[in-house]
Amino acid sequence: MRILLWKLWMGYRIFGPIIELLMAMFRPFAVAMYRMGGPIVAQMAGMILISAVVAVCVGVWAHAMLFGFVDESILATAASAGVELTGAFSYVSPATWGLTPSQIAVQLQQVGGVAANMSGVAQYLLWPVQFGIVRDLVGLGALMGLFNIIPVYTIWWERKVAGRIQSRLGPMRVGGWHGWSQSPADGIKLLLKEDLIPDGADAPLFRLAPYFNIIPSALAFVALPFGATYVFRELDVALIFILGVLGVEVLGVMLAGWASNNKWSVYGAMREACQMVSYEIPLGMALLLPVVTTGTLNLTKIVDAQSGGWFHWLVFSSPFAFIGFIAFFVASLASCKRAPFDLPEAESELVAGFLTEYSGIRWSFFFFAEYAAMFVVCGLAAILFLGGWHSPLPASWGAALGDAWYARGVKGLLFSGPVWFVAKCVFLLYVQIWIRWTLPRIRIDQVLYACVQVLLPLTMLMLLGTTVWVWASTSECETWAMVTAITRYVLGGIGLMFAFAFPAIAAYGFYHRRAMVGNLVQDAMPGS
Amino acid sequence: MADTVFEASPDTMIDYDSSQQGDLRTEEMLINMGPQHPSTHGVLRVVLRTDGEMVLEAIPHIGYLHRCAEKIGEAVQPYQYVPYTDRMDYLAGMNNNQAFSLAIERLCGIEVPPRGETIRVAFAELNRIASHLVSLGTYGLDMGAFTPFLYCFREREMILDLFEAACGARLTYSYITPGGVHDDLPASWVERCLEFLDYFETKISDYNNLLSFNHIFVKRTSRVGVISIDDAIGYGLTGPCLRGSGIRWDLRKTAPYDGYENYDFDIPIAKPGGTDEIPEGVIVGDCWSRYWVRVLEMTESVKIIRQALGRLPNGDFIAPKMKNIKLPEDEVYVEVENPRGQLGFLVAGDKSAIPSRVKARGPSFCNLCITEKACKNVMLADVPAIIGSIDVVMGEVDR
Amino acid sequence: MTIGLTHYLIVAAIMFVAGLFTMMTKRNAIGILIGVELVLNAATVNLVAFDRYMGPDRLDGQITAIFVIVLAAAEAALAVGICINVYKNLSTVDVDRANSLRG
Amino acid sequence: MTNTKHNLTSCLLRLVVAGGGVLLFSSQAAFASEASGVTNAAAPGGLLEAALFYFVALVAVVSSLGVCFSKDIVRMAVWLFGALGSVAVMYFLLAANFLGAIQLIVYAGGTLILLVFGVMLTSKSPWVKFECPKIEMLFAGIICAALLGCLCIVLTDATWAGTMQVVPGASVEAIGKILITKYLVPFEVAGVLLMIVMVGAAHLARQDD
Repeated sequence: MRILLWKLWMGYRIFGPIIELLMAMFRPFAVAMYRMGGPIVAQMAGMILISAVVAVCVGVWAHAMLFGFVDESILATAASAGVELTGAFSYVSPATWGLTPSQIAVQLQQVGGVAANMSGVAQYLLWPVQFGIVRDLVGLGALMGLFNIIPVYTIWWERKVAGRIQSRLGPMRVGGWHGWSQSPADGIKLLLKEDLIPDGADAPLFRLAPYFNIIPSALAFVALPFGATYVFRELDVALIFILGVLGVEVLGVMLAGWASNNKWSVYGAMREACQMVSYEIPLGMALLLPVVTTGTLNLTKIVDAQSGGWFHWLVFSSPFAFIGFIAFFVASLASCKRAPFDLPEAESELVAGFLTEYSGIRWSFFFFAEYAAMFVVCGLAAILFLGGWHSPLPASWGAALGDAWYARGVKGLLFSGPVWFVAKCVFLLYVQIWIRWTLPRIRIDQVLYACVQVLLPLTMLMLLGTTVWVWASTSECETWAMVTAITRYVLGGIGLMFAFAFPAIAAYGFYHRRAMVGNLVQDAMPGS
Repeated sequence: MADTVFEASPDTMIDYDSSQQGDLRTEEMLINMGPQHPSTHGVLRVVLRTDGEMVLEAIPHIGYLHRCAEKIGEAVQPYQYVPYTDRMDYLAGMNNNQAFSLAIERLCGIEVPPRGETIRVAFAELNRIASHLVSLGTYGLDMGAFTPFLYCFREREMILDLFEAACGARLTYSYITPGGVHDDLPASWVERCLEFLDYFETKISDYNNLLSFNHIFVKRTSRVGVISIDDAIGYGLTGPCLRGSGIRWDLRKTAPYDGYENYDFDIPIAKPGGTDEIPEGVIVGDCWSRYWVRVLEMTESVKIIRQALGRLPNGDFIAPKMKNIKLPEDEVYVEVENPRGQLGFLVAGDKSAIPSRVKARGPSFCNLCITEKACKNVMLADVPAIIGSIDVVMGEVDR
Repeated sequence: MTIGLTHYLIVAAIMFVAGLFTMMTKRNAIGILIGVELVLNAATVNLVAFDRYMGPDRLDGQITAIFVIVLAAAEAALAVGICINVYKNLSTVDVDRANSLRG
Repeated sequence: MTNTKHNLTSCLLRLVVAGGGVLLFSSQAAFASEASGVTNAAAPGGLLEAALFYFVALVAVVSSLGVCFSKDIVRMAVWLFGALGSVAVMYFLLAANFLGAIQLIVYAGGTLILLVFGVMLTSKSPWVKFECPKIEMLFAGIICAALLGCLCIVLTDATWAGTMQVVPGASVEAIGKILITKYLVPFEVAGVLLMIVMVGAAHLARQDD
């Protein structure tokens, strides 16, 4: 070991000056870049943000197109060669890691070399994409990026929405355009803060607890599909897998509360345990409604069962699903510790609950986990009840467009694509935020009352009703088919009413905001 | 004596007996709530003896903000002491100024000019609204509702703007002094104030829709921390806490000062749920009743301010030659109706310009005594609810 | 580098023995419960491994494992309830002191 | 400042490790998903699977030993979580996806929480320890070591009657079907048992009057 260090040191003595020279050359370059770029970034931050978002979208789209192209060319080559493919190439998916590179090489040789209809430079450029591990690394990068970006921007958005609800502006300064880099800046600040461990705390557990919280919520993204092919791993038990890993988060909170050596933290942990364990049951019951209706635990297949436009979404399929969706949303609020169920971290009762003793990066881990879990449950709600990545328009309308590459793009935008999934998630997140900044917190006995005496019987009844409904639907009776169709359109109509009323009310409020807030506020308050 | 309207007796109190709760009996725990706790409204420290989520006993400890405010009164002249009264109940500085000024005036037999008297009433009532707005907002905060707090503070800012226009200060006004008020109203102040009142009256319904009648809020505060009439009188509660127990007692009616007898207003008191617009489940003397009395009082204050501004006479606003007056060898005790209850000042003179004794009777201090009784066998989340509904200001408790 | 049945069985055996040791040496009732959970898990791993390697298309092992998990959950709920009752009566969860039937 | 730097790097390092864990886990989940899934079974026997198995087995063994030898009851529960989690991963490796997910929900999300909850309810101070006499530890150790040795010898020497053929894992539908056909009676009995347990636990936890 010492010899190794010595060798390293000798290496540094020899190469050190060269490295320092390079650094010295690099430094003025960096400074010049900063001088040039700084004002542009400061003045055109909004533009840069928008173009970055657009670039990311284009990048993801191009990445998916690329993988699709490679897959198709391989399939086409195989079909022309008359070879039956096995393993990873047998179905089109952007992320597969079924075979080792050597096995892929063998298969490619079997089907006649590297995709025959690729030529020249493209052949070499696309060659690495054929390997599952390359795709997986790209996919994992995208996954980790999403896992970082989603909480950060949900926090920013929550602050903006909260500000608007409370007749103030929210973050406005950092980054220029509506404080768009407030959350990243906060994150950097938290990274650099001192990591305090209270005296008398169980230090190893105290350090470990945030990871118990953040890793499960990252794992949930592994199985959460954003689109038909935009899924890192298409698991056949994706639904219960996500439910299971989200359930593990409770352990992190309990350990955090226990290890902090603080009585308020223990209170937070106990409340969390009570609340989570009891709300997991109605949550699971509500999750079973779509499972009973579609007969699968695979999220992609559940969404596939809902194609066909607005009226075919599961939430409108029966009155039971309609009420079950609301029950699911309430239970998901409780399982994310969102107001009015934010008892484990109730700041006016328990100081900060299990978070009391945490600071710096470990504290932010809990927040990352919480906001990521929020997104995951919103995604589950969208997938299970609101048609996932299908748009309200029936996909059959797009058949006329054909199958050209531009037609596929238009279809992805109009009929089914990740953009719809994200839009639905963002709307549900907005509802969660809206509820949080409107309602007071409920008491622990009321929390348990709401679970055991309201939600649990309700979801059980809904499950029973859905089962009967599905059983009746299999009977091929004409009258019943009419009943289901009428129910579907009535419920869909109610949903449509909400869907139109919501923006209408928002627009009304926006245009009459002066009258609603009053002239005095305009004159007296800064920023109005 | 006050006319009692509705009886609140101990048997209507919600019974959190552990046998009913069916909870597990676990270790009892002593836990410090405060002095640095978000919902103890300053530096109150409450030691809780808890069994799980149940609070068996809550003992308030005070004194973290003691600043010898009373003793200082025996070293300075009365007009110099007025700023110290601001810092007792810092949310209701005007009312504190008024109480001390009234005591000095009564001791020296000074006649306040009618304009000064009317301005005093208007400012005292404006400050009552401002103080109740803080109380409402922070009570929402205690319940976990963040938004009403900012709405309340938005309106309070406007009142503070009005105060600032009149006296230059936004928190410690020292505006009302012995003999009247120390400055006249600036130009167009009355119009601005009336504009604010028009605006503010529409906002009260916003608070009600957002917070007062919110189902969760009602469930959290009704039948919690019930204070019976006997307790309320026995512990010497005053102000909204007393009226929240159903006793119609308000010094502005029962012992009017500064010409309150000439104004037409009601004294709101708590009523049981189901009557008027009060939601079901509320009983007289619970946290929601105390909260509701404050909401109603704001409307009454608006009424009083309108009358005062309507009849604002011309003339002097302060009695002449108020500095270096010799206090006679006598002592007086004067009480006024503070937003939190009866604030009394005892002032004794000894023929010098400096009082020989100044003693304050603070409403928050007396109201806080009920905490120990009200917080017996409640849930942990009810403790902030009860303390918030009593609405203490620690600056005045510790003085 | 092929992973066979034996690999799983040996891991399960180590877990089983560890659980046994925990049950023998811990005095805390909940500690003993944790040992029981470990033993049950070892058994379940065995069942699933046998199912995978020895019982093609029959699924018996997996179904049995599901029942074991159900039973373990039920047992844990009851045992924690008993522990709390013991604690209520004796103010401790030391199993050596819970030696009278009278409670 | 050094402290901050140290913690920063350690946190980032651990996040990287966590990311690696996610990668490993998801890759083996892919195995299982493909193995049990729609079309063809990838041959499980690759280098990757072996690496994953050894990693998971190491975690399981270390966690089990941690359960044995840690004094603090909450730490025991954390070690138990390590064992349960690695067992869940082993189920995924064994192409028993459904069982893996169930293991996560029931054990990690339910039973373990219950245990930690029990610890919190039944300890006076955060770190209660009941010591076991040294001599008992010794005897237990000898017995367990002997048992482990015997088991290892038997397991490695045994020849199994089975096919030793790896078959594609079953889908959830297959499990569901067999559960309500062949195993209907045990299934119902388990349901009744659960209800009895629920009532019993409620009765046990009831406050004495």
